Amino acid sequence: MDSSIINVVNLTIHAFLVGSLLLGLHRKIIARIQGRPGPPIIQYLLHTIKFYVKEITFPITAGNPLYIFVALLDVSVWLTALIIAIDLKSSLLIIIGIYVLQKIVEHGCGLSSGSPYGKIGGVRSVFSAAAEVPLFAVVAAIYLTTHSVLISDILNYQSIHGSLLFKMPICAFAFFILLVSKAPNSPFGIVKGKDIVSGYMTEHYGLLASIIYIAEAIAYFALLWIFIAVFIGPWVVSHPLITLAVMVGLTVILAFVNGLTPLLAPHHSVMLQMTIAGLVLCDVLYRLIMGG
Amino acid sequence: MENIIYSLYHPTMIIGFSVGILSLLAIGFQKDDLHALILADVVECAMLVIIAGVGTDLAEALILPGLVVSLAELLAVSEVLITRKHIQSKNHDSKKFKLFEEFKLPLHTGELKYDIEMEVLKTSPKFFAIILIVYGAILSGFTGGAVIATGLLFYALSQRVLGLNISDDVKTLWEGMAGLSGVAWAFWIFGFLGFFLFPKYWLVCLLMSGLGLVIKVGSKLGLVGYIGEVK
Amino acid sequence: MISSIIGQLFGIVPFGDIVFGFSEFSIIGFVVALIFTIVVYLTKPEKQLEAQKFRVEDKLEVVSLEELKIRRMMAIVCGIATAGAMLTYDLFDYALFLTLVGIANIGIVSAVKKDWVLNASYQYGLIAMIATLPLFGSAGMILAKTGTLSLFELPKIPTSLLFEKIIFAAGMAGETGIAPFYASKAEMFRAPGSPYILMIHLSSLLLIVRTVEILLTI
Amino acid sequence: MDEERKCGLYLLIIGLLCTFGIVMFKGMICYLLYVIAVPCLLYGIGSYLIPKTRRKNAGRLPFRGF
Repeated sequence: MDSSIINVVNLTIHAFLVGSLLLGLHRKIIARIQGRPGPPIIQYLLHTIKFYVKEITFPITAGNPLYIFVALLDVSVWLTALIIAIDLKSSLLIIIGIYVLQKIVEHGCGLSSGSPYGKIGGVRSVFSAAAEVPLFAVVAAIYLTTHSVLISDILNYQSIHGSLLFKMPICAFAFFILLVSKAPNSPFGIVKGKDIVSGYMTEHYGLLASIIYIAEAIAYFALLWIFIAVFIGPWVVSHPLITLAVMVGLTVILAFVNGLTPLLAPHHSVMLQMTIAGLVLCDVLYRLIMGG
Repeated sequence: MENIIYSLYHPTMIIGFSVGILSLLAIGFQKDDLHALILADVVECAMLVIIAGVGTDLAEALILPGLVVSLAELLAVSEVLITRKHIQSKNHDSKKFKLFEEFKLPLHTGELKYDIEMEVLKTSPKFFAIILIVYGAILSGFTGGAVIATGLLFYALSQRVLGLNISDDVKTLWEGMAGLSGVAWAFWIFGFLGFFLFPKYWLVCLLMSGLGLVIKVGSKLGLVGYIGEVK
Repeated sequence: MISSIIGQLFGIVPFGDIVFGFSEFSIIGFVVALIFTIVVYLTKPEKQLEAQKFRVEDKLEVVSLEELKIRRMMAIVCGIATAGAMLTYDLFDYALFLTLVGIANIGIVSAVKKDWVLNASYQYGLIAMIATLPLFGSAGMILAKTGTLSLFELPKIPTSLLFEKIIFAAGMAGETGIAPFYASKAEMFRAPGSPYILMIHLSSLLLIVRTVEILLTI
Repeated sequence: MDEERKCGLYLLIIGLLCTFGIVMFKGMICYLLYVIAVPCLLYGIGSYLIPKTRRKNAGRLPFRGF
């Protein structure tokens, strides 16, 4: 057995616990903004454990085994992200591929159940994918600046030249928009908007919902880590406690953003994200013409 | 030799892209589904032009897959179009229009839709047919034969649209000409051989083969118009 | 140069002209496409509940067997083409795979007997046909400029390919139907039969990522 | 055995095989097997922890008129 696998197991459990607690904190802060006491911070973790022992049945309209497979894929996808980003510090491009697979999961969850609400959620996820994927033009800008998209190289570059946050603020902003889109209750969260019950998760309940919750906790941790590593710098990710502190800070910011903004209509959300992606593209072209 | 290829590269690019952009403009103006499909195919042809601009053996190897892929795409899209039209026609039970329907006479359709009693409908086919046949005879050769056949076809088809039968005299004449076409074929072959065997008499041979070909092609192609008459 | 983008390069499999390469990136893409193809093959299509106008009940829609079979075959073709596009290291080959995926996408929805779905797939087909011009055109121009189409050789040639890259990206956008051309494809996703529809979405998204990789490499 | 547990059994077998593979092999393949094993085990174990369904019409979506 490879000893590195033990690291990965550690990392998975760490990511799951920290991600769950941060999501609980996120919910608590939003409740306080709205003037309610809100649930305790461990609520997300409790939810996950509670749903893990709840019954499920397969809807007779569902298309099996896709119905189960997408839920399991969600976990696989974000575990891959953890390994690629944090353990191997490999290519940022693979992270895009993984984010894209997350969209596939949303789409597949929504459509495989046969429920009308899930279907609308799935179709909306296709919409938002059309707008969120162009946001990854960020990677091109990073490549033009650092001449590599490997996370380890980007960390090296930052330890020499200082953090990228001040060198490419537009790109950092675009990546931050991605974080906002992924966080719960976000203005761009058209996929899980309350107007369509729970969006793509409407028919995934009980055990399957618990598995998706686990994946989302890991996803939240992984995305925050990537943002911190790529834009803030190696001195933050070198020590777990500093990383945790910065993550809590980011969660507070995200919670304020999400708590104070209303849910956008689908086309408004897509238009806004496209506009930001256009800004990033302008930035990339500017860097290209000015010779990086 | 290479210089030619180099000098042709830029014009080829310009032509390819301008054809593409012009057909995109055309698609912008043309809202009909079928026309848009055909114009999109023109864009694909422009794609082949651009690849051909490379001008090496590799370009030739690239054109073939490009062509196959574009044809497959054309087939797929046209199949979708056909299925859609089929579904639409099932849904709406839309009225179908036949060729020249508005000119049909009451004796053909049984109902008097438009009050048409036009002299020109009866006389102009004959006039056009005669002009085409005479012009074809003057042209001679394969082209002339095709022109003659067009005249005959036009006459036969317009007679049928008017709901009239072709008169027996014309039919007999026609059959006679068709019988003659075998002889005309022999004329053409002999004229062609004569070119090589007796180069001195080239003018005679040319006239012979031209005449043979015009009669053969004209009568044979003109027979297409005669198909509907055979009982 | 290459390994700074796609991670470690494990090996190359040359089939004459067609070169397949295995890197961290392409292996993940290949495995994902293959697993999805298998799952799509195993999955029966879901039955959709459709809300109806002026009625209280929902209508249950069932996909018929003959419609299912041809769509499943096209979905598998689409999956195999996507897997191939992940591995290939030849620009023209990649463009061919892209177009093949486009054709398979049209094929997946063409068996649906619904007016609006067919209309959407027709519009998408037109865009895909038009997009072949920039796609193959830019491949041809790159060949004319550098004399090679191999993705291993192209980064070594110090020529600016900015214009060709932009055209290639435009062709890819049309062929996969992302943001600016999105309106043509959106209605296709409402067709019943989730596993096959999922394949359309998966193939285009994976191809976008792969195109980004190629454009950064060359 | 109902369908949920049958799926759970298959996934449990896959998960255990992958775990076995992780112990046996070294290198990249371990990561791949790990990524496959974790969700399979999650569902496989979970499907034996959940209670049997007590619904009357199992699998019917709770929708209007269906």
